[in-house]
Amino acid sequence: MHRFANPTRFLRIANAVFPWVAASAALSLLVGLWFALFDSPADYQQGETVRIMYVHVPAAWMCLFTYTVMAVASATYLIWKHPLADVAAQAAAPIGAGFTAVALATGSLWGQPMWGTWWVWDARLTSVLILFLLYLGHIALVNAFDEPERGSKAGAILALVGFVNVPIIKFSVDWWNTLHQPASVSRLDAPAIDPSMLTPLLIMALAFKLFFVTVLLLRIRSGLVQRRIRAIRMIEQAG
Amino acid sequence: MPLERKAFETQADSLSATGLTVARGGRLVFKGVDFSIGAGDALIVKGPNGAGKSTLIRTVAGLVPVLSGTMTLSVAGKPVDRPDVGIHLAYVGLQDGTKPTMTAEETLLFWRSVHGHVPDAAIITSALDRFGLSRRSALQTRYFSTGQKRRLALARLIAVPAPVWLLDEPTVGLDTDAVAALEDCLAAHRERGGLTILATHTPIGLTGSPLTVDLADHQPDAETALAALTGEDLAEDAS
Amino acid sequence: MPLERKAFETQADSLSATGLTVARGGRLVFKGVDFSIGAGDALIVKGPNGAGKSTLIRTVAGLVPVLSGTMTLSVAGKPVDRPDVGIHLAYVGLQDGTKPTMTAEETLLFWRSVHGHVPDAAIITSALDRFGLSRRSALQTRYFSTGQKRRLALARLIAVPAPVWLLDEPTVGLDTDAVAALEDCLAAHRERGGLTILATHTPIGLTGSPLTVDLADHQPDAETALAALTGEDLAEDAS
Amino acid sequence: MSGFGAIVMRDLRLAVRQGADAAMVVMFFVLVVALFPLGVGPEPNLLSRMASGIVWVAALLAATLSYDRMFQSDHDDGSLDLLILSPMSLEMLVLAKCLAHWLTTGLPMLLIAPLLASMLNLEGEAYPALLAGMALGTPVLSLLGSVGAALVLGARRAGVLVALLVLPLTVPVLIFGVAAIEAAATGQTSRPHLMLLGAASLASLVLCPLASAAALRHAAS
Amino acid sequence: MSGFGAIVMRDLRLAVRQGADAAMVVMFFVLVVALFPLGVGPEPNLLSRMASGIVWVAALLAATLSYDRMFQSDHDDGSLDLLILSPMSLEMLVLAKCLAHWLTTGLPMLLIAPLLASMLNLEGEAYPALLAGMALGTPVLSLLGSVGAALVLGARRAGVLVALLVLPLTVPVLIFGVAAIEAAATGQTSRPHLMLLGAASLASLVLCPLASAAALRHAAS
Ligand code: HEM
Ligand SMILES: Nc1ncnc2c1ncn2[C@@H]1O[C@H](COP(=O)(O)OP(=O)(O)OP(=O)(O)O)[C@@H](O)[C@H]1O
Ligand SMILES: Nc1ncnc2c1ncn2[C@@H]1O[C@H](COP(=O)(O)OP(=O)(O)OP(=O)(O)O)[C@@H](O)[C@H]1O
Ligand SMILES: [Mg+2]
Ligand SMILES: [Mg+2]
Repeated sequence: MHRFANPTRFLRIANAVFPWVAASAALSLLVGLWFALFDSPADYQQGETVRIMYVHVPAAWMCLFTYTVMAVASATYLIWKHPLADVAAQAAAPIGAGFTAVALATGSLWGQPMWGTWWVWDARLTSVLILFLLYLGHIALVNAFDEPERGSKAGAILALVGFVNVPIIKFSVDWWNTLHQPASVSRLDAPAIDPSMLTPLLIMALAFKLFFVTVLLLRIRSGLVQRRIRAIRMIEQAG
Repeated sequence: MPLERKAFETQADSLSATGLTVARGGRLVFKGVDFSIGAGDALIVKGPNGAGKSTLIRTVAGLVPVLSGTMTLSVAGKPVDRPDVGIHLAYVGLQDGTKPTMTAEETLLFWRSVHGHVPDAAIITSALDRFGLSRRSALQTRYFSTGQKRRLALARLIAVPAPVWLLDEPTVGLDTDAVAALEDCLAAHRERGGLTILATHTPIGLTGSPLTVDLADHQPDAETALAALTGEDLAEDAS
Repeated sequence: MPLERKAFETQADSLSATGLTVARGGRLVFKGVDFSIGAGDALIVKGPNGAGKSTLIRTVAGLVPVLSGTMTLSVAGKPVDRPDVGIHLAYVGLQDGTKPTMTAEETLLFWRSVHGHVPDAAIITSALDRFGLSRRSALQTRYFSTGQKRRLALARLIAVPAPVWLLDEPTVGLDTDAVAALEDCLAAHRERGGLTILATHTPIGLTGSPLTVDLADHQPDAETALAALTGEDLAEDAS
Repeated sequence: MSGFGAIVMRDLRLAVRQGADAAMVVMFFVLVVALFPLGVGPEPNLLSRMASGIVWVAALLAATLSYDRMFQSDHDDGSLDLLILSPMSLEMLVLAKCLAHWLTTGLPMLLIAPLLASMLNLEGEAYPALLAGMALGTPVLSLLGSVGAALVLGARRAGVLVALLVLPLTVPVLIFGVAAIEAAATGQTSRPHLMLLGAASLASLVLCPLASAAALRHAAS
Repeated sequence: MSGFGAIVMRDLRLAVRQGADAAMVVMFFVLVVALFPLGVGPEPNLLSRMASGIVWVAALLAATLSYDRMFQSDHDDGSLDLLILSPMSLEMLVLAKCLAHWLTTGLPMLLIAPLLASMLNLEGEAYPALLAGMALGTPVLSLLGSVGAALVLGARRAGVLVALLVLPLTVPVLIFGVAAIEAAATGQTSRPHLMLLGAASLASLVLCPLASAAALRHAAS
């Protein structure tokens, strides 16, 4: 796996696969959205608002997934010192923050009709909000240092420490009796949810994953270029 | 704990570096620095402002990571592995490491016990004496002038004996008496077979013929700097 | 505003002090210091560590209150009243007053405008040139070494002209080129009829025969110290 | 550029370059608001009753954390000595500092407050009072903060000390700010409370610079 | 005296000499608690419902304000370089620092908490849970704080940044601590919550020193 950790070699591979990933992301997104918006039944109870699910749930899944990716990359960076892992972790953070923001936004949009309020301070919602702040904190920390090296290392350590929050989010709904999960799982697990609703959801989930990979590749690439630029600028400024 | 006892029984035989290259703030500071000193030797680090003297000394201390090159301190015949190097060093940098509300005496006592030495009033007094601080030993250091703080920092060299001394511009802010005192200490230290690395702009009287590195000869040219700072080498470095 | 214009048109004719006595931290530092310098003169403040050099300079600048004694700066024939003295001074102390995230150029520009001077690129460049920082003018000062920061602090003397210079150990941390540059500046300043008070441990080349005060001769003995610190004198001082 | 403008510009530049201070203060503000519901439980009606109080308390605390940066770093790196020696009057200096501080602290909090209030589902008709209250109140926080920040210069552990000095002084702001919102929420007029806030900010605009300047004069040495 | 003891003793001595840090943190703790009744109004029953939450939130905030002093001053005056070079392991160093921090922060808050709770008239049977919760929870605050403090060394605006990093991580402590009190107040058992707190403090006792030490290793340079 170390072969891929070499930036130049990685760039070659990345450039090769990028178009395909991007294309399939776009395609699956289109298909998924079409299903979600037009070719799936409105919920007998929630009505049209159920369609929010097709964005909310994948986004919510991704915000946890992305943080996991970040933690793994950070560990790789700290243990094997692969610069690429560091670039990857830093590239993932803003994307994860984005997904979390979407989960929060769609969630509260959905909450209005479902729970009659935009926001409840139950364990899941709060822990997701904290996840969001962790993302922002990570971004702030990485950029708060003179030494880029320091920022990377500090960010990596924080990512690992903050990972404890992920299981908390995942199981918050089981640990504390919250407004959130009952509404959801019963709806998902119940036989009531037929393929016509599950398929689009899964397609959307796939689309979000592909989208993530696409953006991640882009950001890693620009991250590597940025380092080169910074090096050049520092040299011509300070000689 | 054994670690703590090790500290003051050792006697280093040699400290050497080859092809030392260091970057700070994403910028290459110096490249390809070689030196090798044995028991009783002193190495004077020269160079204009910004050449990298402080950086070099902090690198030797292990406080700044090396980009490439090797460094070996050998004690009692065998090389010391990186994490333990610090134990054999006494570092006096630009910051004095004094606490405004601690007296001169308390400061030295503290550093002794941190280094696992038995608190020994006699040594403390002699150390303070050596730098003309005995009358101020019970005074909190917030009442010390610049030079008096520097003197206290230097008194640490006597209070906490170590085979290798790393001194970064030790004469800064000292009056002539203090400089003389420092020169005596250096002579005695080298008598005992101690090693010394010393960065300075002002001449310091040293017995024998000290070795010198002039960092002006090790400033990086643009290409090397660029190569060293872009991902590839880092990756190779990690492998 | 008039205040701001005053700053750089003035030409001081004399600065004198009689019976200057100062206490810090409830302790008498020096007593009965007299001096008087005219246009083009330089006063060198001597004394061992802790004699009170920095304190004297900060007292002249009005940053440390006097316990007893008088000080008069006369500009264009008439004495300046205390609060306005600062306007005619350029003080370079032990701290450089540089901000890590501001570039050398921005720093000087800022100090110029604070002193009500028009921002003048030419002067800034020449000031940076004078101290060999021109290649670093666009670099944030967090990337500066100790000596480079000192150089920037000294460059302020050129960028923000003032008739009276107060320099506290200006050569600390400077390499030989920088010291030479400083000596040139001092010569030119005195040519122009500027006044200089300068504390130093290392010899500085000064044209003509500078006056000197040796604070070693002004250390307080126990009883004066006591007398000076008991209420009465303070009261007189206040009256 | 006048000395005043120069200082404001420079402080803003520093704030932006030094890892977006403003953003951090806002994030802290958000965090504090987020902590409460966790502490006191999620019942919406309970929260909406406390919303105004929570938002204002959070604002006070967030501002408190940011005071130390007003003069401390200038004091530590020697800039303050030079500013004191500069031709501009200390009062102007303090005003410039306060303006910069408000722009990087009070203003962003003012902008985000409605969002947080809505998360604590505050009654709709209370928002104007919330905004007006913060617009009038946050300057007081910056101005009083400058006094505290100037007073503790050179003291060790300035961070907590300044908090201790300033928090009690800012309590009236908290009370009137909350009262204004409560009044609006319960359909009464919030004008009197807002008037009082306005008076407070005018008074502090006049008095605080004097106090801070005096404190700064002694801070050197 | 061992290096560990030396560092604890020295930090305590500094805390005492430097204007009684401990006292300041406690006073901040009291102030925050005092702000709330002002913010949300004085109804006793409302307050007693919120008492547990308020006390814990105040504890979190007070602790947050005190984190920066754990390593920052040692970093600024160069002591940290020397400590890193000293023969004692960084993990031990961190533990010593955390112990000193807890003794000057967590312990005093633990001691004063009952008084504050009674001012917010918390139910009588909840006090054991409050004390047990704080005894188990405050060490976690110090330990997590050390990680944040070590991470932000050398960072710009470290003060606010450390708050941002640590507060989210300490939220579980808040939740369990409050839950324990609520349970006791409503006559249920608070053991499970206290168990979770105990688990958290054990986990952080093992993990945090490692994380902090790793952060410190990179903090120099
Ligand atoms: C801002 C408010 C909300 C947030 C932050 C939020 C957060 C989350 C998160 C993090 C997940 C992923 C859970 C996992 O992967 O185990 C999730 C899943 C889900 N959410 Fe939400 N949610 C919110 C509001 C809502 C609302 C109002 C509904 C509908 C009543 C809802 C329905 C669901 C469903 C059905 C799932 C998928 C089922 C599952 O994964 O167990 N959410 N939400
Ligand atoms: N902040 C302070 N508070 C109280 N006393 C002080 C303070 N700073 C210095 N002193 C005392 O005043 C005396 C003079 O200090 P000062 O810094 O002026 O000496 P100096 O001549 O500049 O010494 P150096 O050559 O080391 O710079 C010192 O002996 C010190 O004890
Ligand atoms: N904290 C830092 N971050 C990034 N770059 C730095 C940092 N400190 C120094 N540098 C850069 O490294 C170079 C060497 O700095 P260093 O302090 O080692 O020089 P020096 O030889 O000690 O100079 P001086 O004689 O002024 O002490 C400087 O040119 C500077 O640009
Ligand atoms: Mg140096
Ligand atoms: Mg001095």
